[in-house]
Amino acid sequence: MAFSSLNDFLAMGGHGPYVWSAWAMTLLLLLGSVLHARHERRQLIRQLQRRSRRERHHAAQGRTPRSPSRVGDINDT
Amino acid sequence: MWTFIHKLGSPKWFYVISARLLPWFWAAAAVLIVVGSIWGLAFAPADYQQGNSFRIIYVHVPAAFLAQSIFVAMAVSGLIFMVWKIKIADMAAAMMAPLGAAMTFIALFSGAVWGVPTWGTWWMWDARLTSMLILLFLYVGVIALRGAFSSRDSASRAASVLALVGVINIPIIKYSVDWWYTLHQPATFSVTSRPAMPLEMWMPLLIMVLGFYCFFIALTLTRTRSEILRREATKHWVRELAGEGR
Amino acid sequence: MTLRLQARELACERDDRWLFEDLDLDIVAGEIVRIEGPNGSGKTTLLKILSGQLADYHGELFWNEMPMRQARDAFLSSLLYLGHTTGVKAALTPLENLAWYQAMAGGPDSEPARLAALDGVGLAGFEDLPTGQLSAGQQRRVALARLELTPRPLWVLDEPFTAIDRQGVAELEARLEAHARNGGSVLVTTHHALRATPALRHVRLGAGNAHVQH
Amino acid sequence: MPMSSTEATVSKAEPATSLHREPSGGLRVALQATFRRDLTLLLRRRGEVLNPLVFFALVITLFPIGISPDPELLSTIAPGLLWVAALLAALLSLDSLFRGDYDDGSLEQLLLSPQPLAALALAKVAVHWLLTGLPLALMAPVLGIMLSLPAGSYLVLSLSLALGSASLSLIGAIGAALTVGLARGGVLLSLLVLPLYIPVLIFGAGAVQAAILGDSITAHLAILGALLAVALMLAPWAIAASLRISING
Repeated sequence: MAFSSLNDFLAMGGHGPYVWSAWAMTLLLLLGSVLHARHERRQLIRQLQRRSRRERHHAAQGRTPRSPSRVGDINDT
Repeated sequence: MWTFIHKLGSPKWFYVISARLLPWFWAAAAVLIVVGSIWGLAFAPADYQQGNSFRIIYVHVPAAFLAQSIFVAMAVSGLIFMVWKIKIADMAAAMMAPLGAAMTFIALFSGAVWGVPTWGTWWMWDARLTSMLILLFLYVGVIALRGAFSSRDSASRAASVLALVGVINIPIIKYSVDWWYTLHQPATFSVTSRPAMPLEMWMPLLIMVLGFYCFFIALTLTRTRSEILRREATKHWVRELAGEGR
Repeated sequence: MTLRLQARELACERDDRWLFEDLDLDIVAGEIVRIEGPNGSGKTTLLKILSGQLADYHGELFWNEMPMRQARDAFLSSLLYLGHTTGVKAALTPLENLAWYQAMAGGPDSEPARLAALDGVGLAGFEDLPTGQLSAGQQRRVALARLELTPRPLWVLDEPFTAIDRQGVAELEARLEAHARNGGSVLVTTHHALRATPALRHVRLGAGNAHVQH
Repeated sequence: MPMSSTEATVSKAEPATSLHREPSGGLRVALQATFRRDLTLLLRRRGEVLNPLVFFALVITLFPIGISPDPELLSTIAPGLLWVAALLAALLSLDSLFRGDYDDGSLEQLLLSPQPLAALALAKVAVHWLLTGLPLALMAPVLGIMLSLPAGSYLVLSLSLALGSASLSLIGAIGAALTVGLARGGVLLSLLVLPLYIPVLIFGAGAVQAAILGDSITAHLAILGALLAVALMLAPWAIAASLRISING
């Protein structure tokens, strides 16, 4: 242990603001990218589910859904 | 070997395999970064010259390493995409770029903050910081170029070419900036130039560097998987997955 | 004379949308092939693939029984492509424009040939005006003069009748037929209905599949 | 003259086999023709050649006004100012390098030539340098006088600019080729290209600085030459690849 007390640790020998701001910015960006990736993934999966539900619904009504991978169709994403 | 590469290049196969690897990389990243942080912040001895401000290098150096590595990884992915037309490579390249820019920013920010107690100023035209700043511009350029095309295929190719041009230029830029700096300023000591660090000082650094690399791999895999869902939304296997809610 | 352009299971995907799939084509000497289809069915894209500008396709292309990748140089020196845009510089005179095309085609530098070609498309007397001062139809004619100036067996023409008057259309149509009679081939997209001749063939794009009609 | 009569001569004079004529002149003829065509085009629109030069002079005028007319101060920053201003002026003209060809369809024809696209692109870049980089290099000494550039560095200024701007044209052409298909590529172009210009700027301005200090300039010029050699070797391929991408945009 390089510090004798918590106060010592937080003060970082007078360099506290600098050390902590650099670490805080790093932590912020790392956490931010994790949260962003998670949010992105959830949203995509929700979108896909909504779409497959819609298609099942169409199929149940006897309408064939237009396949977006075919020509002359606009991708509805 | 070839069949392996092409199999890896198939989005479905990649999706399945990466799902198995992901937890390990996330776990490794979390453990390494937590251990490295505690060790580096609380247990490593203070530097005899800089005191405790040197603890910034535990985020500065890994971020700077990663910033450069990600650009190289992006260019290699671009090359793989251009030569073998493997779409996964392009998806990964697209997902890496923002993280690379973020890492460059961390390196710049921590370097600038470190400058206050050391040089007494928020910004020094130090060779390393200048190179990092240019790297940030290169990242912004690649991201902006990719966003500027309306056709995604063209965007992917253009970004790949630019990443390759950039990666050839990075060493040239680095050497010329180093040369420029020594010409204008007798070398003062910078964030990372220090003779023989004791083991207790560089072990946490090594752990942090490894942790950052694991973080990069984990995040890129995760986001590439998302990108697969986005780009292959019309494919049958993606729909099946979506139906199961995975 | 050999001239054979084949496409096997040609398919083009642009941004996850299939423009066309499973297209088989076999173009031989003496044919005029008209590509048809509604807007956005990929006519221009198909012409770009068949003229070697787009390498981003699935399937295979053969030029004179050789895979396109190997035959590319021979193919390009047998090809004359006229695109949507004319490829004519407004600031240069028709003569200067043609001089560049002559050099690019590797032909001898011959002013009489250029004058004759311009004469052939009804531009006698306009040779030395900046092309920008000519009408749209006349600018198109400057581009069409290349058909005579740099003889190539395979013509790929994207909407060549655009902006041309009725007289010019008839002349151009006659020129395409003459080219086919002489053993050349023409690949063309147009909204204009071509006169039926034995040489004429239609390829329809659209609805996901290409239909080849003889 | 109506088409029917020429058609008759065509079918007589050109039997089927002659349709299969191989290109005889080859690369040299095509390069010369492209070079001559671009030169004529630019000379006919003289504004495009003059604008970067006027811009160069204007920017150099702004600095004494913005900083100070003090000759001593100006002379210390002159090498850098002249180089940065020349670099920006060269950048200004880049956007039009392939724009005209893209708009009127000549670019497609360039791509479909049996000649290698990289070589043809190089001819176009050569014209760009000849009518942008070289005039800037020749003009720089005049502006150097206005900034009280110390005597003895004028020749080096011109030489380093002439050598360096060739690299700038080559690197810039990659950016121009990448953005030519985009409607508003201008600002993006400078964002892509400026970071890549930095090594040239360092050694170019460094050469002038060294000449003022009385140091040897051979190292600087040699490095500028080496940068140009690398750019000459690699840039044409990158330009060709970029043009192929842009044409499909």
